[in-house]
This record gives sequence, structure tokens and C-alpha cells, in this order.
Amino acid sequence: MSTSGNLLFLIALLPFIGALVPGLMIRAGRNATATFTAVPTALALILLLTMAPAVLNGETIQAEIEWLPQLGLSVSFFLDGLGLLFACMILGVGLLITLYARFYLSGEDPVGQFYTYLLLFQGAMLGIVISDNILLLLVFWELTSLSSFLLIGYWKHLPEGRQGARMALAVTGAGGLAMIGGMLILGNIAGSFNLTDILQAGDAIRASEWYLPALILILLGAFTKSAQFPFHFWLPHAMAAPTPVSAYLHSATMVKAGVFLMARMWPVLSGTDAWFYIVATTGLVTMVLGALIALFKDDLKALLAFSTVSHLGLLTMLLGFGTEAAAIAAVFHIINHLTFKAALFMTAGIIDHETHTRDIKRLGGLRHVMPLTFLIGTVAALSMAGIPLFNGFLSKEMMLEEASHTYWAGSAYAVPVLATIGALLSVAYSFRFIGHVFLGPVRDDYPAKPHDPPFGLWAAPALLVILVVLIGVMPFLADGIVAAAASAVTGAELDPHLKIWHGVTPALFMSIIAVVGGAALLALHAPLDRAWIKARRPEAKAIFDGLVASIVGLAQRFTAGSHNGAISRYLAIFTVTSVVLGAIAFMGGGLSAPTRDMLPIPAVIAVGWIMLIVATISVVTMHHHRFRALVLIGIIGLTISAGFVYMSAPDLALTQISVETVTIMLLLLALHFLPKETPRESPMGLKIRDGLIAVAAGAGVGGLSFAFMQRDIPTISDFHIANSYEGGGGTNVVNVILVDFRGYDTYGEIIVLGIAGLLIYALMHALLEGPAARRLRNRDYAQDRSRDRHPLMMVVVTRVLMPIALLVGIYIFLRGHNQPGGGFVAGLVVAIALLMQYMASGFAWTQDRQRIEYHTLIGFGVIIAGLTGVGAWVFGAPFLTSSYTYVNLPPIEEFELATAMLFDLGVFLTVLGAVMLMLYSLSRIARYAGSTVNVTPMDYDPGSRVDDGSEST
Amino acid sequence: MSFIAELLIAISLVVSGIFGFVGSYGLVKLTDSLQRLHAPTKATTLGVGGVLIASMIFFYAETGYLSIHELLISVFLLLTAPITANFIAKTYIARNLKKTDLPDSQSTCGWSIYDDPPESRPGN
Amino acid sequence: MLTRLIPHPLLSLTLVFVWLGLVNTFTLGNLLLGGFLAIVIPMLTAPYWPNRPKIGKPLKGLEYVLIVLWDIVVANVQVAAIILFKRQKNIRSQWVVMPLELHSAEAITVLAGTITMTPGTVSATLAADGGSILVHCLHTDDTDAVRDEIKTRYERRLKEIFE
Amino acid sequence: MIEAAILFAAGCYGLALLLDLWRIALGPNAADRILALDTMVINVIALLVLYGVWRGTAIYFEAAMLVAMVGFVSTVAYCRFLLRGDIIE
Amino acid sequence: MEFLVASAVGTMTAGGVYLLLRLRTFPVILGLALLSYAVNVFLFSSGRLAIDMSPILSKYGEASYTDPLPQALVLTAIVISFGMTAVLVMISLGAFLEADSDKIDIDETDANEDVAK
Amino acid sequence: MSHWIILPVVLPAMLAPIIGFVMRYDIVLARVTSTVGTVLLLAISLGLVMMAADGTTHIYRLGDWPAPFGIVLVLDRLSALMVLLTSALALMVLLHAMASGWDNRGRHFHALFQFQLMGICGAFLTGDVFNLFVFFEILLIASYGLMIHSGGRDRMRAGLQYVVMNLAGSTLFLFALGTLYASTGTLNIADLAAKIPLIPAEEAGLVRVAAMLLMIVFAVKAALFPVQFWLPATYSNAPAPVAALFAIMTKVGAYAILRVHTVVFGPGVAGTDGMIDAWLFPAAIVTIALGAFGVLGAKRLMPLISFSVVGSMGTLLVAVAVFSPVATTAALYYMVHSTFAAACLFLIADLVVSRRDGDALTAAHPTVQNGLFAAIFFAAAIAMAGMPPLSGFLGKLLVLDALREPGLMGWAWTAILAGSLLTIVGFARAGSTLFWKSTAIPVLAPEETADDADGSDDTPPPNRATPAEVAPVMLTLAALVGLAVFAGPVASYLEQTSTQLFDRAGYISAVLAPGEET
Ligand code: NA
Ligand code: NA
Repeated sequence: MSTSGNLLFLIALLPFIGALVPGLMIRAGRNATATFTAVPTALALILLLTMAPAVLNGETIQAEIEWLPQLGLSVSFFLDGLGLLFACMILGVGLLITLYARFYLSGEDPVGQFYTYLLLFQGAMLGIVISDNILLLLVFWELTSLSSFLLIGYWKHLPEGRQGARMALAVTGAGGLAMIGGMLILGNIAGSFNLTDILQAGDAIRASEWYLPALILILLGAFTKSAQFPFHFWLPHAMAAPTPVSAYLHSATMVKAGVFLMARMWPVLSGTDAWFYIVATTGLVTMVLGALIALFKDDLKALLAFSTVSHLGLLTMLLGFGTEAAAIAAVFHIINHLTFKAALFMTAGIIDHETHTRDIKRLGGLRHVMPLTFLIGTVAALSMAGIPLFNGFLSKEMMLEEASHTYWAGSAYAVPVLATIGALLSVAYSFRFIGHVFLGPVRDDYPAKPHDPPFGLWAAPALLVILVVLIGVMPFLADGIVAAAASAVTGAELDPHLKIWHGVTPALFMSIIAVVGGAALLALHAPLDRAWIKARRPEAKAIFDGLVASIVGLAQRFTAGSHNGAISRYLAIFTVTSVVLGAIAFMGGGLSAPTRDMLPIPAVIAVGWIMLIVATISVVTMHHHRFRALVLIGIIGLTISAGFVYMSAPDLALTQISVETVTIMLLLLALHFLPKETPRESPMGLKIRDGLIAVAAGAGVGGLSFAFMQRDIPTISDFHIANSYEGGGGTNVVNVILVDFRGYDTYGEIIVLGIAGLLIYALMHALLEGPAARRLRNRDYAQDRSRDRHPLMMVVVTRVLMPIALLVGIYIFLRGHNQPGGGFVAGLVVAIALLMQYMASGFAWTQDRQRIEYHTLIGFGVIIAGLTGVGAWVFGAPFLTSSYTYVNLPPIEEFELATAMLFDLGVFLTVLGAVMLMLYSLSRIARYAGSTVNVTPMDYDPGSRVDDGSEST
Repeated sequence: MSFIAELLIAISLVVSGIFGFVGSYGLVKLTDSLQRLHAPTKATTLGVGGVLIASMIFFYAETGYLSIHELLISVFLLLTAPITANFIAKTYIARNLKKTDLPDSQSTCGWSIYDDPPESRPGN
Repeated sequence: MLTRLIPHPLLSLTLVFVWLGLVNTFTLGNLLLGGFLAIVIPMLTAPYWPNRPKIGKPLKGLEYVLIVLWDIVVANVQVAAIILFKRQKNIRSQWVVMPLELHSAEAITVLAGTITMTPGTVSATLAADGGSILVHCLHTDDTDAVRDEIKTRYERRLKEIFE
Repeated sequence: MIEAAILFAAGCYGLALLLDLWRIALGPNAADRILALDTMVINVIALLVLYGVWRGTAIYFEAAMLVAMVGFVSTVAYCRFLLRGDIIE
Repeated sequence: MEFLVASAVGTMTAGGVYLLLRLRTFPVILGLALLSYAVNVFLFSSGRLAIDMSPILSKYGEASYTDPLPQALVLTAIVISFGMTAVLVMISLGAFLEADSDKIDIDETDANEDVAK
Repeated sequence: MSHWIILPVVLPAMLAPIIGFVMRYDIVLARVTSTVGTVLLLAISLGLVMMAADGTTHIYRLGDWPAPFGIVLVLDRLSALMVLLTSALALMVLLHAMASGWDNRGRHFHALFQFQLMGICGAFLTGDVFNLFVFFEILLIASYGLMIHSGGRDRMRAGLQYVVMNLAGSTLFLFALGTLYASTGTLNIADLAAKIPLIPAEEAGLVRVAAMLLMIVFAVKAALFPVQFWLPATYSNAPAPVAALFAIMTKVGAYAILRVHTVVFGPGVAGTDGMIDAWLFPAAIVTIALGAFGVLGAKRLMPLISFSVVGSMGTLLVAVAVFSPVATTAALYYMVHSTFAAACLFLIADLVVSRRDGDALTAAHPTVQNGLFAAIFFAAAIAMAGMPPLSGFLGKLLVLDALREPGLMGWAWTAILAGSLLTIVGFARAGSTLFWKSTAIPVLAPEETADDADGSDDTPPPNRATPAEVAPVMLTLAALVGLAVFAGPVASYLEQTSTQLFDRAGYISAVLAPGEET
């Protein structure tokens, strides 16, 4: 039976809304903050209680909004008995903690932050217990890890806080991640991530082959969160948090999330051997171990922390038994443990607050100075010990009863004996808490003068111990909620009748043994404690820290070693990867039969081949002499250009040779600043390795091209040849492709050049404004230079050559559409012409006469090309649609005008501007390096000797 | 194509080839760098000239139009070859010879490789 | 005004011819375009050629060109012979210092170029003040003869043309 | 006849290129290498024109002209680098 | 002929890769230059080889043409690699001037020494 | 004829030269223009997303040439999404760059920035593989400029390495394209998709090589093992807003793999079937591990974030490697998420690092707004590490859920979950050192700093972050929150997106359809 209750959304949301409150209210003071922080919690609790009757009647309340339906993740909540129990605990204790913390925290602590984190945590925790979608549950689950990280690290200046927070996050985070896996598997088996659906699919899940992985992964989440052995070690270190946090998270709520989850999943996951042996055994071991360690802890909070570990083990064990009675006991003990343990933590906090110490060995006799605290603490501790008339007794009795008839691997005694030992130890440390803190004589060496705290501090624990006693005396008060919760856990209608006296049962004997034995053990505490301190035992924190440190160290070494800045190695890996994967890919396929005959090899071409090969090998072998390598590169460029001519690619030849020249200029300009020799520093092994890689890459690439050159295939370029003249208005198909069919590529390409110009210019400025400039200034580049900078002959010849070269540039530009040439080559030719002038008469002299800035050229070029493209829009055509017409202007013969030429003009300007801006930038750097500025076009004009009045300036 | 044209073309080509070869042969044969300078700068200009003349005759004979753009290459080479040679010579001298290895300039200043120009102008 | 429009008439004329050579077909349109470019380009490049060299006798210039062309042919044959047939040890290379009477930068350039193009000589460098040329002679026994021949055959003519 | 002459000339230039290559590879000094590269450029120009004659087409002419132009510029640049360090002062 | 082209591409690639793996910036630049020659010819060869079939449409009669598309692609590639080379040269110069070292690998200890200097 | 499709390319391409060449002396003018341009780009891309939302594949034929002969732009849901992602990120980054003054610490920032946007948008929109190369180059060269913006020794050296690595990558790209053209005779993606399946498997050697080499090329951009080495040094030395913008650059690689290796060499193509997945998947797994180890082992903040980017790329590519619509949906969601998460981290890192003496992960005087920065860092780290409630968690769940195939699940889940754990621990260590441990050191008042005789007077006293500086970080965070809150609608768009991506026939017929524009 379920009813819809959209109030659930509000309840879930209220803590998160509340988390915003402290940030605003903190300006109004601590009291106001605490008060207003309590409001949303109280409101949520009241809303929850309005639903309680229905839930106690066996109804479930549901509400759902879709979130990520593709994943099956929805914001869906449901409230059943178990959820109600936990929600009440979370909100109720939350209220008490809010009150307690107001008085606990000092004036220097950022209270606003505290309440924000606290409410975030509360919201997350509340979310876990009312989620009806296991993915949503995961969200809240991880949120509790995160918010508890913030709370544990609240005193961020303390190293223990930071370390404790990180440890808790690492352990519970790891568990949470495992649980993600488990939940996803679970959802996949059930076909839904909705809890209500999954809870119906228990049989299918247990039958699935994925059951065990899912179980283990989910339990990892639960065990880490609930501090089960061997993940128990983070909890004591989380005690670095302020005590309200310990009381709330580490006794009442968060650590119970794991228990909650096991309870929640009980109908689905329990009932198998795997469940029993994993869960019950872990619980049992944890219970005994936690209790044992607790006995020897001197820090009050540590004692309580390990006691919590032990009790969580107890709960886990009960759930692991997998019986309905055990489930009832577990639910009941959850309530009881909450009441006494929260009260105890608060008591510890009060003692710490009043005496300024939590060290049991420095305490004792507080009964006399802090009677009220003594009363509260003693009642709670007796309940923890399982002394009758207190609620702890009841549930422990039920636990022992269940343990007494549980077989473990065929043994009837293992579980009862160990459970009794656990109970015995529990009695011992509980009595120690009472005896060593409150009893005995009053000491005169407390770090502070203790007395009972103000009402605000003792009110909350007092309320809790009242519950301890009430339930202890009148357990039937809890009947309703325990019944509802236990029914929800088991999925069966349970109607437990909680009572004080169960008659003479094995449990009673075990209980008596525990109490007597515990008291005896405490009597022997002093010698045992000495032995304990002497004993060597594994220190969980040290192991964890060592583990983390070694993983971090490994990660550091690995990262530093692998990403060590050795780009040459990265490139080697890249090349090897390409070659190997390429080869593997090839071998997975195959080749069709060759379809082309090979072309003959004329002698001159063979010579060209020899030149290319010799030059390439020489570049490699002589690369240490950088200048020589540049000369050799010149051969390669020349040969390839000639080869392009031979192989029907005149446009390529033109472009290749002019680009190569400009590139060599750039390299020469740069080499001026760089060392002229490359040191011989590669060890032979490296050379051989690189040589092998290089040969492999070369063979691969060569083989690839040899393979496809022997095979013909139809290509799309038949279209280009067919449409070049009719559609593009040009007979040079390559040019028409460049400015028309694929003009968009060309547009991109000139933008690359424009960016290159910009980049180089920007870089030049960065260099001239940075420390590099100092280095430049201090460097002497003037050694053993020839004294003639601007030789007369060069200057004179350039004066004739430059106009001719410009003319050639214009010619090449104009004919490009129909014959080899075009904007790009023309731009380079003009750049080379200007370059000639710069080389002849020097940078400064030439630059002074330069009327158009290169920046502007690039800008115009890119914009003209772009506008030509956009211009087509006016005619309703797409970007870069060209059109052309033949103009007949008598007496001139017909000529063609094409928008593509305008585009090509953009190319021309950009290329020219970019090349010149690059040269300009390099020259500026050189000038910065100390070259003086020439004011005349040539070193010395002999004509000036005779006619000084010449117009040469 | 007339036999005369063919013959002229063939002769030009053969002459060109011979000079082209001799230029590079000199480059290899001569042992002194300055001597080598003489070989290619002379021979190759005529070598290229020969091919260019052949080309001109060829296209004239083929199409009946006088193709003059071959002349441009010749003009270009004639203009640039001296500069090239001059620069290479200076490069050799500057890097391999000392001032004293050269004869005196018999002028007011020494050779421009080693000496600064006279301070004849303000700001120079 | 005309000087501004056509700063270097000879250059402009050259450019028209070069344009026609480039397009390689003589049409009215090409001539007009060539003429236009021959005016525009020198105007644009005028700042880089600030002075205007005087050419006194253009016809002498033509004569000079023809002489040099002939000498180039001869030079090629002579040098080819030396390269092909002379033993290395018999080649006597010498430096020749050529004091100059020319003052125009253009004239000096043409002379230096001519030296490089003609029999067995390469002009290696100028004096820093342009007062003499250092000539490398591939093979000669008489440096004075070489100097005198250059003086009479080329420098004298250039002096007439340029000054 | 023309075919044979072309073949002969091409052979000459082919050999010339190899000799140039020899000089570039051996040096011994930088001036020799630059000179040899410059010669190579000129030989290639001749070969390009020769190829145009052989195929009877003028579309390779621009390549030859451009090679002449850039060959000059790069030779000067190489020399200027050795002479002055900075090719554009 | 195809073999010559393929082997030339292979040789230039091998040379380029070898230089690319050197430890100073200048050889690396040379290596990338060689590689860009290699890749240009490679890309060109994807249109297969043809002699005297330039894709310049003849006004007279039928003629066959080589595949023009790879040529256009190579042109684009040449231009782009030119821009890239210029940038590379400039940045390597910048790195050299800033760090006073033309090593291309960044070694932590090396870097610290430089700072100490 | 709708010209909207090309606007994301043309708009920045026209603005950039105006900013770079006309307004280059006026930073204010450049800022205004750049901002207006980016806002417009965002508006345009929103329009494109709406255009594409109905599932039509819009084609824009450049130069009015039909595919496959001319170049076409293809607007489908995926490209629209990527353009939107780019422009949204760009706006946030731009605001940060201006508020922090980064744009004025060198020349031409805004021009390069707009060119960068042009390159990225162009790469997302193109339907032609060679054009993809061209736009890769545009975005790369612009990124080189942005990477070394404002110069400095370490940045320059790292920038040099970045350039060299990418030039090597570009070379390989061309080798791959040459092989592809040689074996298919076409460059249009749709045409390739139509032709390659016709090649019988036993003759597919060349095409397979092309496919493999292309994957390596894209892998370099996407920082996939073993070609990811370049990324940490590059990102950690780039100016912070640039590093934030680079968050989209790795996605370009992932996008290209999705586009090319789904549409062209996709599942079911005889010649290349199963070849790419076989390599991509394990490589992605290793990438996750490398990223996680790097986060844990980083000694400085910027490398830490950079390694988290590597890890996130691994997670993304693991999902891509499955090449199924469901996994692609997850991958796309994760892609959007990780872009904003990385950007957010880099921006917050900038706020913090600029107020400290370097980015070393050591305790130093806390910054003035320690709490605020700690909170933002915490939120961003949560997102990046894939913790709830931000989009990272949902993205991770989607990816995990999509990788349910038994053969993949073990490796993928282990890697992703263990990677998350290491990342969480790494971020927790870093954050607690930077923000918590620092509080143990008393804040120095400005005058104390000035009196400090140690000579550390060159560090100016930390100044408060202006709202304008914090706003962009908050915007990225808001994006992450929005992505989480509206995960349902977003995922349903992405679901349709991947369905469309896997509809190869639809793509081919839309692109190669003669005549009418759709
Ligand atoms: Na062209
Ligand atoms: Na000569």
C-alpha cells in the first residue's frame, strides 16, 4: 500500500535550503544562526511526523520526478518504516546537535561554516534513507562522504583534522565507488534502479551470476561507511572533528548508513551463504576487535569511537544472521545505540569542554564536581554495557539470544562464544568509562577547573538518557517503530513485542558472564594496559598512511618519469605507435592486384633521384653543421620543384621553390641568433634507436605510396576537370580548385598565414619586452664580419631587379586562373622582390620608405577574401560562390573578370603581408641585438665624391 | 620544321650541353676555390643561353611567332651572375683569407671586406 | 612632374619589354597594360632608387652591350679550354688591382659585372670607397696587360656612356 | 636530330648536376658549396627549358624564370649570412 | 619511376624522423622541413604519376590530364606548413632567447640549474 | 538558402582581422568587439542547435558546388552541439581573460582568440576530411599563439614542445589523408562513407592504414595514450584562460574520432570492422590510469588539473570506443561535462595561483578569500572527480552503465572507478594543502609584507578578486550545475544526437543529395 506524498520532496530539500541559512544569518550572531538553522530541521521533522502514523500503519509514501530517464535515475523518494526510523533519528539528533554545538563551539570557530556543512550532511543522510532509486541513493551516499570530509576537516589548521578528513574520504569514497559498481549491476539484473522494483526482484538477483560481484561491491560500500573490519581504522581518526560532529556523524547517523544499506538491501541480498558468511563474520570480528581496542583507549572519544566500531559490528552481525528475529534486534539496537552513544559523545564533549582534556588517565573523580554530567554519562554507559533497565540491555539480550543458536561453519560455539566475549569487553570499557572518569577521588590536576556545564550543553544528552531509561523500562513504547522498521527490512509483516524479561535463556547466562567478566577485566586493567602498550600490533593508520604514501610516491615517480619533458622521447613513441599500428592495420587487410604500368626512368630523373637521396642523407649526417644543412636543404627543394615540373605539376613547382626560398631566409635569419653547430650529445644507442625508428617510418611511408601508385581508382577530380572552364572560368584546373571548388580550404590556408604573421609579431613583442631582450643586448654578434653591409653592386642591381620582379609577380598573379601561377606564388614573388631590397639596402632604410604596413596588408587580404565569399550572399548563393564574365573593351581584346580573382587578391595580400611581417619581426629582433641603423642605401656612394649635390638622399 | 631550324636548334643544344657540363666539370676539377669561381659563372651562363636560343628558334619554327620570354631568363641571369660571383668571392675571402693575402687597394680605403667606408656623410 | 611620373625612363622602357616578354604575345591590350605597369611600378619603387643616373650616350651603350656579348662567348670558349685541357699546376691565377676612374655607382657596377663575364676574370671586391676593383684572374702571366685591356676596352666606354 | 641533341644536352646537364652534388658534398669550404648550389640552380634552369623544348610547351617557362629569381636571392642570402650573420640588416 | 618517387618519399621521411628525434631545436626544425617535403610528395603521389599531362586545359582538342586534386591539396599543405615552419622557427628562437639553451627536452634538474645561473 | 551554418566560421574570421589589424592599438575596442563577437557566436550557435534539433541534417554547399566535389558544411545535432559548447565556453573564458587582465599581457590576444574560435567551429562543421585538416591547422596555429601569449621562459619552452608535437601530428594527418584519397578517390566524409563499405575486406589494406593513422592523429589531439605526453606540460604552462579554452581542444580530437570513425569507418564496414575499437579501448583505459596517477603524483596545481584532463579524456574515449549509440550518448554527456569542469578548474586555479607565489602544492600564506576559493575549488574538484551532485557523477554513471558488455566491463569499471578514487584523493590532498594547511600560517597584513626584510617584496600583497573575476568561474560552475539538474533533457538531446550520428545512410543521403538544400 503506497500513497503519494510530494511533501517528501520538501522534506528532502529542507536541509539543503537550511544549508543556505547560516551563510546569511551569521551576520546576526551565533544564537540567531543556531536558532534559524534549527528551523528547517524542525520543520522537516514535523512534516515527517505528520506522515508517521500512516507509515506505522504499514503504508509507504512515495514521490517521484524524472531526472535522467536514459539512465533510470529519478528523484524518487519513499518512506517506509525503516526510512521513517532513520529519518527521525537524523532530524531529531540533528536538532539536538544544533543546540549542543551552539554552546560547544568557541567564539573563534566559524560557526556559519559549521552549520552549513552540518545541514549539507543532514540533507545527504536524509536523502540516503528516503531514496527510492538506488542511483539517487548513491548520489546522497557520496554526498555524505564529501560533507563529512568538510566536517572532519573543520578545524583546518590542525593536521589531525586534515589527515582524518582525507583518510575518511579515501576509505568511504573508495567504498562508495565500489558500491556504484554494485548498484549498477543490481539495477541491471533487476531491470530498474527503483528500489521498490529491486526489492521485488530478490529471487532473480540472488539467482543471477552477477549476484556475488554485486554483493561484494555493495558490501564494500557498506563496510567502509560503517567502519567494519578491516576498514574500521578511519573512524577513530575522524574524531579530530569537533565533538558535535562525532556525536552526530560517527555515532548516530553516517556510520549507520552502511548498516542502513544492509538493512535496506536485506530482502534482496540476504538469505544466501555468501551473505551470512561475509556479513555476519565481518560483524562478529569487528564487534570483538572494536571492543578490545576500546578497552585500552585513553582518549575518551577514541574509546567511544572504537565502541561505536564494535556496536556497528554487532549490528552488521545481526543483519548477517539473516533471520527475522535478528533483524528486529538490529533495528531495536540501532535506536538504542543512537540514544546512549550520542549521549556519551556529548558527555565526552562536556568533559573535554570543562576539563580541557579527554585523557582518561588524567581524569577521575568527576562525580563530585560534575554530578549532573556524571548522572548522564553513567546512565548512558550502563546502557552501553547492557545493564538491565536501560535500553542497551534489551537489544543486547536479543543479540545474544540470536547468537546463541547460530551455527558458523558447522560450529555451534564460535558465534555465541565470540558474541559473549564482545559483550564482556563492552561491559569492561563501559565500566571503565564510568569508573576511571567519574569515580575515585577528586584530583587537583585537571587542566581546567571543572564544573557542570550550562543548560544548553547538558540538555541534549539529558534528553537522550531520558529516552535510554524510558525505553529501557517501557520497551513497548518502541514497539510501533521497531515493528514498522523491521517489517520494512525483512519485507514481512512483523509484530515484535519488546519486553524486559524473556525468561531464563542462554542469553541471560551469556549476559551474566559478560557483566561479571567485564567487571573482572576492568579490575585487571592496569596490568593489561601495560601489556597492551608493550605489545606490538599493526597500527592501522601507519599502514594506511604507508599505503597512501607509497602509492603517491609511485605516482610521483611514475608521472615525473613518464611525463619528464623529453619531447624527443614522446615523438619517438608517437612515431613507433604510428608505424606499428599502421603496419598492423595494413596486415589486417590486403591489396588488390596492381593495375598501372610503371613509368620509365629517364637518366636525368635518376640523377634527380640521386641528388635527393644524397642530399637527404647528407642533411642527416651533416646536420651538426647547421649552415651546411641549410644549403643541402636547398638542393632538396630545388630537386623536388624540378620533379614537380616533370610530373605535370607546374603550380606545385612554382609554389615549392618560392616557399622554400622564403623558408630558408627565415631559417637563416633565425640561425643568426642560434648556435651555429649542434653539439654531438646523442649517445650511440640513441642514434641507433632513432635510426631504426626512422628507417621503419621511411619504409612504411615509402611502401604505402609505392602501393597506391601502382593502382588506379576513379576519383572525384574528373568533375573538376570537366567543370573547371565552364563552371569556374579558368583553364588551370589546380587554380580553379584552389580558388573555387575548394576555395574554402584556401580561405582557411590564408588565415593560417595571417595567424602566423600575428603570432610572430606578438611573440617578437613578448621577447623584446622580456628577459630575452637583455640577453639580446648583451650578445655580441659582430665578430669577424665582413665590413661591407650594403655593397654598391648589389644595391645597383637590385634597383633594376626589384621592379622587374614586381612585374613578374603581377604577371604570375594575373595569369594564375588559366596558367600556372596565382595569388599565392605572386605574393611570394613580390615578397622575394622586397626581400631583395631589404638585403641590399638594409632593414631600416627600406622600412622607412615602406608606405603600407604589413599588418594592414594581412588584414585587408583576409577581409577581402572573406568579403568576396560573403558577397555571394547578396546573390542568394552560398559563401565563396564565384562568378565570372568576359569583358569586351575595344580596342583591347576580350578579357575575363572573375570574383575568384578578387579572392586570389586576398590570398596575394595575405601572403605578402604575412611573409613580410615575419621578416620584419625577425629583423626587429636583430636590430634590437645591436645593429646600428643605416641611413643610406649603400655603404658608400663613390658618386658623392664628385657631385655632392646629387639627389641621392 | 625546316632543316636549318632543326640544325640550329641541335647545335645550340649541343653547345649548351657542353658548356653546362664544362662549368660543373671545372667546379670539380679546379682545386682552388677562387679558380672554381671562374668555371660555372661563365660556362653555365652560355650553357643556359644555348638552351634558351634553342627554345626561341624552336617556338618560332613551330608557331611562327617570335617567343621572346626566353630572353628574360638570359637577361636575368646576366644581371645576377656577377653579383652572385661577387658575393661568393667575398665570402671565400672573408672566411679564408687575411687582409695581407690580398694586394693593396691602391685607393684611399682598403678592400671593403676589411675596411669601413669613408666617413663622407653626416650620420654614416 | 614628368620626373615624378616617370622617375627612370629607361627602367620604364625595360619594364614594357619585360612585360611583353612575359606575356609573350604582342597585343594592344598587353601593350597598354605593360605601359601602365611600367609607369606604376617605378613610381612605387622610386623611393628605393632615389637618384637618377645620367646616361649620356645611349647608342654607345648598345655598342658596349654587343662588345660584351661577343666577349662573353669568347670568354666561355677560353675558359672551357683552360678547364678541360690545362693541367692544374699550369694554371697561374693572380690578383689584379684595378684602380677606377669611374665614380657613378651604376657605372662601377656595370664594369664589375663585365669583368666577371669576360675572359678569365672575376671581380672579387671593391675598395671601401669604390676607388678600385680587386679582380681575380684565372690564368695570366701579365697582370698589367689584363688591367690595361679592361681599362681601354670597358672602362673608357663606360666613362663615355655614364659621365 | 633535335631529339638526339636534347638527349645529349640532358645527359650533359645530368652529369653536371652530379658534379655539382659532388662539390656540395665535399666542400671543402662554404663558398664552394654555395657556388655549387648556385650552379645546380642554373643547370636546373637549363633542364627546365630543355624539357619545355622537348615537350613543345611553354607552360614550364615560369618555373624556370622563378627558379632563376629565387636562386639568385637565396645565393645572396647564403653569402650574406656567412659575411654578416644577419641577412637583413 | 614510381619506385624512385616512393623511395625518395621514404628516404626523406626517414631523414625527417631521425632529425625530429634529435635533442636540439634546429635539427628538429630541419627534420620537420624534411618531413614536410616528404609528405608533400606523398600527397602528390596519391594522384598517381603522369608525365606532361599538366592539368591546364588545352583549348584545342582532347587531351588527358593528371589528377589535379592532389596538387591543389599539396598547395594548401605547402602553404600551411610554411606558416607552421615560420611559427616554429620563431618560437624556437623565442625559447632559445628566454632559456639560453636550444635543448628541446625540458629537464627539471636542467631547468633548476638554469635558474641558479 | 540559410547562411546561418557558416556564420560560426565567418563571423570570427571577419572580426579577427579587424581586431588584430585595425584595432591593434586599442585594447578597449578589441575587448568590446571580441566580447560582442563571442556573444553573437553564442546566439548563433543556440540558433543552430534549434535548427538541428528537429533531426534534419542541414547542408551548406560552399561555392555552390555539389558534394562530393566541393566542400560542404554539415549541420546536424552533433556539430550544432559542439559549436554551442565552444561558444559557451569561449564566452566564459573571454570574460575571465579580460577580468584578470591576461588579454593585455601580450599582443593580439583577441584576434588570436577569435581565430581560435573560427578554427574550432570550422572543424566541427565541416563535412570534408581535408577541410578538417585545414581547420585543425587553423585552430592549432591560433592555439600556438595563445599558448605562448605573454611569453616567459617555461611557457616558451613548453610552447615549443606543443608546436613540435602537433606539427608531427599534422604531418601524420597528411600521410593519412594521402592514403585515404589514394585508396578512395574522394575526400567528402559522406562520399567516403558511401565508398569505403564497398571495398572488400581483402583489398582494404590501404584504407585500414588510413583509418588507423587518422585515429592516431585524432588521438594526439584527444590526449590518448600513448600520444598524450604533450598535454600536461602544455596545459600547465599555458596562460590559465587559454588552458581553460583548451578544454575544448581535446574534445575536437574526440569529436573527430566520433565523426570519422563512426560515419566513415563505422561499425559494420567490412574492411575496418573492429579494428579501431580494438586499440582505442585499451588505450583509453591506460589513459584513465595515467591521468589518475598524474593527479595523485602532481606536485603543482596546474599539472594536477592537466592530468585530470587526461584522465577525463580517457573516460570519454572509453565510451567512444564502444561505438554504439548508447555509449556515445554517455560519451557526449561526459564530453560536455568535462569541458566545463576542466575550464572551471583552470579558471579557479588562475585566481588562486595569481595570488600565491607559483602553483606549487605547498602551504603558503592563505589568500584573502581563502574560503571562497576553497569552496569553488572543492566544487570544481567534485565535478572533475565525478562525485555527486554535479554533472561528473552523472556522466560517470552514464559511461559505466553504457559499458556493460561483459568483455569490457571489468576493465572499464575498474579503471574508471579506481581512477576516480585516485583523482579524489589527489584533489583532496591538493585542496587540503592549498586551502586548509595554509590557514595554519597566519595571514600577513599588507604592511607586514612590506616590512618583510627577506626581500620578498616583489610579490604584491594578495588582492581581493573582483566580482568580474569570480563571475566566469561561477558561470562554468553554473554550467555544471545546469548540466546536472537538466540531465534528463540534455541526455535526451544527446540520445537523439547519437542516434543521428549512427544513421550513416541518413547522413550520406543528406550530404550527397543532389540539388535542393535541406
Ligand atoms: Na595557382
Ligand atoms: Na660570371
